[in-house]
Amino acid sequence: MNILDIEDLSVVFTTDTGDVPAVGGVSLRVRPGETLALVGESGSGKSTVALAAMGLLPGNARASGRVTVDGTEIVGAGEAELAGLRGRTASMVFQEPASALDPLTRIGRQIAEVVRNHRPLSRAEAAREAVELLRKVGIPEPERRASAFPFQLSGGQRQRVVIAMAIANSPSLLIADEPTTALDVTVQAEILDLLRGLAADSGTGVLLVTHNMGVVADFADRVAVMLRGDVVETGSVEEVLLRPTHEYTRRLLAAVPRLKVDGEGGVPVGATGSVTGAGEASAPVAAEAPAPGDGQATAPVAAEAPAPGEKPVADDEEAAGPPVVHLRDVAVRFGRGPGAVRALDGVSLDVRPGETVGLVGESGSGKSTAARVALGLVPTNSGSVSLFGTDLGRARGRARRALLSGVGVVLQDPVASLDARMSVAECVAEPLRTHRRGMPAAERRERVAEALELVRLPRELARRGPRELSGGQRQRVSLARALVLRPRLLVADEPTSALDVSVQRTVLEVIAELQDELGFACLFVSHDLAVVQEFAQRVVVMRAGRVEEQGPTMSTLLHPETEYTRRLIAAVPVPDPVAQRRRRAADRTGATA
Amino acid sequence: MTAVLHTTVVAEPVAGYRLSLRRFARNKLAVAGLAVVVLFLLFCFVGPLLYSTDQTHTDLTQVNLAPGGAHLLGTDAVGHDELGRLMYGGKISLLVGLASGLLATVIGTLWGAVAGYAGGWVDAVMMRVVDAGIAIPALFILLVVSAITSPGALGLIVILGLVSWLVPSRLVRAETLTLKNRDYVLTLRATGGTHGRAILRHILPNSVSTIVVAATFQVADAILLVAYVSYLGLGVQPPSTDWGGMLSAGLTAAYSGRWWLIVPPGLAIILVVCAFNAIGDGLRDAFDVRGRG
Amino acid sequence: MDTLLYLTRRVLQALAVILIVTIVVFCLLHALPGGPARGILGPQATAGQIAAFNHEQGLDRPLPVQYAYYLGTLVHGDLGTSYTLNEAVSRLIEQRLPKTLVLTVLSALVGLLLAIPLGMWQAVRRNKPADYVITTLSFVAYSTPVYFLGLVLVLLFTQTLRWFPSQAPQGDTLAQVFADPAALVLPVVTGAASMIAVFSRYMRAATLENLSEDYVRTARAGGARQGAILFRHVFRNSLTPVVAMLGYYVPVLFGGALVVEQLFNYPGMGLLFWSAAQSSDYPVLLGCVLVISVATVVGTLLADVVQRIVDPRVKAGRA
Amino acid sequence: SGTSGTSSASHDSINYALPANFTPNWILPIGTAAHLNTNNISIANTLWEPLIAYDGSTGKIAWNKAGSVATAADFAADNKSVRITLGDRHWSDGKPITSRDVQFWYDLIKANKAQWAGYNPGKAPDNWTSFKAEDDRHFTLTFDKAYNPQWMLANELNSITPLPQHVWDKGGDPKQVWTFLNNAAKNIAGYQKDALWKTISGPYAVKSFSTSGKVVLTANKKYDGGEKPGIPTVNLLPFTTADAEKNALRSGSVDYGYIEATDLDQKGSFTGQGYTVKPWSGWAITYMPYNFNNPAMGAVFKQLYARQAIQHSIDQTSLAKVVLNGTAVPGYGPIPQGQASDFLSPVQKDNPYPFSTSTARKLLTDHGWSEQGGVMTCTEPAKCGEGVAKGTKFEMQVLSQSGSTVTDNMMSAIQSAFAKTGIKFSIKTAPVNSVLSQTPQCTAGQSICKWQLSFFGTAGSWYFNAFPTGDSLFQSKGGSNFGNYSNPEVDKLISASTTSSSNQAIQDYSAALAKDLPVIWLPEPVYQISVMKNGLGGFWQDSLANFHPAQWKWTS
Ligand SMILES: Nc1ncnc2c1ncn2[C@@H]1O[C@H](COP(=O)(O)OP(=O)(O)OP(=O)(O)O)[C@@H](O)[C@H]1O
Ligand SMILES: Nc1ncnc2c1ncn2[C@@H]1O[C@H](COP(=O)(O)OP(=O)(O)OP(=O)(O)O)[C@@H](O)[C@H]1O
Ligand SMILES: [Mg+2]
Ligand SMILES: [Mg+2]
Repeated sequence: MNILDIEDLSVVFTTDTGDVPAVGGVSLRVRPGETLALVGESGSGKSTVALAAMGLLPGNARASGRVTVDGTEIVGAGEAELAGLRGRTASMVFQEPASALDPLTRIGRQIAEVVRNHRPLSRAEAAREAVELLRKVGIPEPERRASAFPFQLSGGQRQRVVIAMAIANSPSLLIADEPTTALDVTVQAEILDLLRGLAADSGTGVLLVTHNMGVVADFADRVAVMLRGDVVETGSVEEVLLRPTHEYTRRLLAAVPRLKVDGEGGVPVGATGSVTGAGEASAPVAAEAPAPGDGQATAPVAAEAPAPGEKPVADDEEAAGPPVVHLRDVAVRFGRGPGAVRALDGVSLDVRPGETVGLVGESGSGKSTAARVALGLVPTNSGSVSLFGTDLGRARGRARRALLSGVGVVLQDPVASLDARMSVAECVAEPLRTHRRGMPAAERRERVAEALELVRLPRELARRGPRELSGGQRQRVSLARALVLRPRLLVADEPTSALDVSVQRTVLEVIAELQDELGFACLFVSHDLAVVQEFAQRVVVMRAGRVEEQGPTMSTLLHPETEYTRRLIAAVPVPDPVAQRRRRAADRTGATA
Repeated sequence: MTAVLHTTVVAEPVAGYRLSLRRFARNKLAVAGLAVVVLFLLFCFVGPLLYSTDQTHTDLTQVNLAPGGAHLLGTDAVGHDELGRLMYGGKISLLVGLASGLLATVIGTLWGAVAGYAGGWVDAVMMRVVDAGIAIPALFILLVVSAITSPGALGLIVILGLVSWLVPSRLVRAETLTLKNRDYVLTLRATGGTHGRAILRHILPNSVSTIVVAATFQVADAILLVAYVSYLGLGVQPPSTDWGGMLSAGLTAAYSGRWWLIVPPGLAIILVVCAFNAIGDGLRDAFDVRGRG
Repeated sequence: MDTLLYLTRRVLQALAVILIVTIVVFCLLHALPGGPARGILGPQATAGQIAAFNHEQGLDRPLPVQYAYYLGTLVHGDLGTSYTLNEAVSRLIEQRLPKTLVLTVLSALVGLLLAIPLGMWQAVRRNKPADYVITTLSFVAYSTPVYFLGLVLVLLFTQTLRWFPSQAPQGDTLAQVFADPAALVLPVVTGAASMIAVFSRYMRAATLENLSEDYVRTARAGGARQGAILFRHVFRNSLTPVVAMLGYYVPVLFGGALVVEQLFNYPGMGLLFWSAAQSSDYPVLLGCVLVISVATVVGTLLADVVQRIVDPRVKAGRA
Repeated sequence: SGTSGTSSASHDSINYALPANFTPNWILPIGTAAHLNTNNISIANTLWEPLIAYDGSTGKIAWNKAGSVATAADFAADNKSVRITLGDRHWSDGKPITSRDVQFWYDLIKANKAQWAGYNPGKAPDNWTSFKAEDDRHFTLTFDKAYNPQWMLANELNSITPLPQHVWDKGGDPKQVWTFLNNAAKNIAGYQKDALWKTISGPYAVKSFSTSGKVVLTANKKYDGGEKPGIPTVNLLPFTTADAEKNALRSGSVDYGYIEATDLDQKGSFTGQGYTVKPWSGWAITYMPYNFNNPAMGAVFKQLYARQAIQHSIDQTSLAKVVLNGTAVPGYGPIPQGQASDFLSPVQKDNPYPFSTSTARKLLTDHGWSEQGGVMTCTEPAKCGEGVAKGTKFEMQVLSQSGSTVTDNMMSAIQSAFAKTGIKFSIKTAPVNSVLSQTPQCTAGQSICKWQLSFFGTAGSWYFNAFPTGDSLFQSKGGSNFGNYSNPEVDKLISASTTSSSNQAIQDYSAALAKDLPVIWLPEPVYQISVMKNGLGGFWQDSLANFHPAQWKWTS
């Protein structure tokens, strides 16, 4: 018997702007002990299906069809009946670990509460049980941690707590909705291991929602692919990933970029530029390689297609003139007292004229902070920062503004980077308004149009508001803004994170071309090793606020000197079930050795 | 989100406002509130054209008449027509309420924006001033200031504006604190933009929903405050009056059965203040900002 | 250690605020034209008597000197002597403050005890008739001028129905005040009305916000029932922002107390303040303002501290 | 009997409502002006009987011998001294009341006159040159010149109170004693216990005196004077506001309270509840002083025709009848008209300037004013009078007492009438204390001199002593001559009224000021509208605004 049986499920959301049909006639099954991966483009209805299976759809949703969990009908069931089912027969792990826990209740109590919801245990017994569960999900010192508040845990630990709650009553069905998107590559691997172990040990059926093909390859028995509210393809993981039949699945898989790794140079890389919406901003883990043009390139990128901006690698100090950006022993601390975060700790780095420096490292390692320090946006606790040879800390008022007028900036979050109350044209024109006050309006319009053209955005977009653009378009608008003044330095923090692979390619080419033309220096922040591999001449690897290693891109990424860099590269999963399983096995042995 | 936008890029630039408008229109209380405010504005400002009465001269031969006949709502203790007086007093109440509510919002907004944006010791000092302002009973300031200057309508607007800008300033400061670290402001700063531009072009426009909502509640409070101030005898000077003044003057007749001196101004105050609160409530939902319940 | 540092900083800030208050209040008072003497001594007073009064009270000295002197005595806990009431200001406050505190604290308690469940209930029944009815009622309660509400209550309950006495308890000691609970009903209700209105709105909003938080979904996914979610999780999480508002509500409570004390013949701080203002009794006026400001500052301080205790995130600076 | 309960069921006690917002806070019959207000004096006088009670408690203003320690005051033929005889009276501790006790008072006041509430330069005690005790029961006071005996009795000798010298005179000079006594009186909490306040001569003793203002008096068993207390226990109740008092009255917990003029139409409901409503008229006049030194309008005010035009615009009859609900009487001059007296001149009585805005307009137009945009403007300065510049507008502002609906209404009505004359009259209100503070005597250059008219007479502007002289009010440089009115003729009349022994002098003064208009005369409101439980009687309401609990009786 199936533990989860979804038959012809449809869900419609009522919203201010009208009805949104999110899911239309989906049928799925999960058998005990089996893992079904639900993949598909962003917004295709994966989470909605998962929530419907738990009876947790928000108030504005109307569901029809049949959903049975362990023989109990969910659609239309009463709240009391559902409460009896949830947390016992079926459990769920949510995407966002930061907000999934009650901030004011100690984690031990929250777990114990789930236990006591279904089992007649005393408080003390439930508390002991909670500690056991914490131990089971691998929280160190569970006795002590049980009395921690959620905010005192790291993201990965919080996610473990949520998992502990989910498995507290050994459910027959576990639904995990993108359980690792918010987490680091390395933490992601651990969490997935944990889930896998649980499923294997207790015969729990798992419905795993994810967009990460590497994870699917690694973890799932069967795969269901969703597109705009429909399941377009279902099958075993090998079938679907290696021999996709549906055109969308094929496109999806082709768009997944791969990092060129030493010793794996022969692995074919497929990429097409026409995937709509695959480049969701919240996909920091997937390693995406730039796709050269229209999906026929099969050779390792770095070897055959030289990066557009590539020059003789400037690994020596004698390259042109004094550094444009110069950080010396910079330390940055956020907060005070024991809760303080050492975001940067003795960081030194230089960007020379015309050179592109890639800044990489795991999430939270201080990449963005370093970039902001260079821009004078974050005060330093110690160390010195200079721009174009001038100490930024000393410059004030007019002089400072003049200095900064030579800088173009693209910050990390494309949504937050543009003022939603301005039109695209106004956004792009802003640097002109601040530094070229006398410029006639007509000329300004012309310059704005030029800049938009540079980033391949149609002129008509100029009158729209940022809200009316896609994430990728937004990111290009902020790039246009950064370029409109023809900068001497471009600081770009994840400038392509929201772009789908083909647009990413185009944008990077644009930057490279302009760099050739204008000769500006570039500090390029990315967690995407593949992009950096192609784009930067030098790379700086950061870890926990320190520079772990730096050097010419090719040598550093192909022959990393530190274990950390190696792990960073290794943790990038490959969307091939066979290869991925082999790699993991190798990793295990390597780690235990 | 992004994916949805990919496929359904909205063409209308005002969609955000349309949406808010629609949400507002769905809030029945808010729409009723709006209707009440409009009706009262018409009543007070257009009403006198249709129902003209002498509110400048007293008529000691026509005092305390019950409603009916020539005086639809009767007359007061010095012979003013009560219905006409309700319009006349309403003008002051609404005008002072609206203007001082707006003045408070403007002052509060600028103060809060500057403090929040500047941060550091400037913020600390400015906020301590706000704290002190909150800690000094507004009544004290009202008493003292009205002892120095004679509060006409204009004076009252200024005084009330000056005692009630504190709450909006705190709200706007909080908003500014988050906005000033938005990437678009950071980008502006990192590329040498001026602080004035950051505040005027980015921070204030983006706090507009907070400000509008605060302003609505502020107006409601101001109308109530006008009434309170008049009760304490610090309101507009006789023979000019406002609803609060009418009400508190009428209260002395509470036991004399002259309900027409109490009920109309009392109801007018309650209705209008309710209406502004309901509007604020609707706007808050429509703009989706936090603020008073 | 961290907490100690925090407390020290907050207390220093509070002191700064109070210093600003004294300066503002002092300056404003002395900006009043004419000075208090003629008002105090009455129309019959002679020029000599007025000069004698001004000299005795130090009013003939330069303002900064007076201020310095005032601060000096203040530090010693001496608030001066009333011009008219033949009592030390500190004695007056000592007599009046407890009475007002009884009134305001009771009003606040009654207000909160009603407002919090009401607000939560409204949130649960959001946009149902009950929600609309309570919303409308709370708007009306908020919009009714206190003095009007008080009058209506007095007319209804003391004159028509005669359920309650028209005066608040007249005893001087707190024991005497509490001995007459029936007499406390109307004053407390009058004082609590707008509080109920405001805080039920806050609570409703906070509850709604928390109900849409992810952790509620997590709790439900764990099989928790609606009641458990509301009381174990949402209640506590909604309460913290509401508590934070309380501190700022202190001046409002005092403002309401003034009207209530007038209506119900209950000589507390509000009336002391009011009559001091009417009679230009500067030392009393200063004393009252100071007490109210200190109460406000302490109120906000306490609210912060309570929040720090209730919400561990605040302490870590992450909320 | 409690205070929040109902009024005294038995006739052993009475609940008397003190005026709104007044808290008894002084026990000593001597003290500074800040402490000695009417109500404190009333309480002190029930504890320590005055030497000569010259008041309205007997129905007319006269010497109430029953309530006085003195039995006779014999003026010398030249009116330059008086010989006073004390009754055979005893302190509550049994010691006799003697001339020494009077002299004790005399010495204290002589030595501390500057601080004494009753002091006016040139008047008592300055004009008393010596005190000579003949024996325990007789003494003589000598004056600096001849005085009208009635004036001397009514306005100066009446302030003397024999004090228990044997208890209060703790040694040292009179200044030290004064300080000692005043300091003792600053401890309200001690009023009930302190032995100082136990030795009394009046009909009542303090049973309790709470800091919140409630005073309980209990009959003094040792009292051997003529005014035996009628009710054993007297509760004096403080009220925060008139509204609170009225609520108490309606619920029956007050035996002797008051209502406001606007409440008179509820008279029926009070009589229905077993109350009698009886106005308490005051020995007072009500007016608005002009500021003759005001830089803008002083010159206009100095013109008699202008003052006449203003007075002609005041419709006292309607104001008294309609706005003040018939509780006031029109007042046309410096002598109170609420009760008949020998001081009132026919001129004042007949109102020299009856209400007529047309007469008022004519007065102005005849003197070079013409109406421009609704406001009279001086167009012919030659006719307007000295100091009135061309283009001067007849605009004046009053600073009026706030907090009374009746006063607000009166100001509105006056404003309306002024507008008909062409005078712009704007109103600003402030608490009465602020009004007094902001409308002082001043010279044109002072910033405080911006005030033009002042009104502080919601319950009457000026309460007279028994003899209604205008020495501090209308005499040039008089202490309470706020607007600096000055007229040598009037000055002469005023001094004549205090020195000559005939009433003609004061009648002349009455006529002169009724005509010369030193202030705007306004209707005289009553002191209060009393509401008394039926059965309370046997007394008159003292028009000098004092209350005399000993006279109260339950008659049924
Ligand atoms: N509460 C809601 N109200 C209205 N529309 C909603 C709601 N929740 C989801 N949607 C819409 O329903 C569709 C499906 O959303 P869902 O969250 O299931 O997508 P998803 O496949 O999980 O996407 P992602 O990979 O981005 O998480 C989307 O278009 C989304 O905008
Ligand atoms: N304003 C801030 N206040 C407190 N902590 C901060 C702040 N900004 C960054 N941090 C902390 O500093 C550390 C470095 O953050 P940073 O944003 O530089 O990381 P990153 O390498 O850019 O990560 P990502 O790849 O996720 O963008 C993180 O631990 C982060 O939590
Ligand atoms: Mg999802
Ligand atoms: Mg970053």
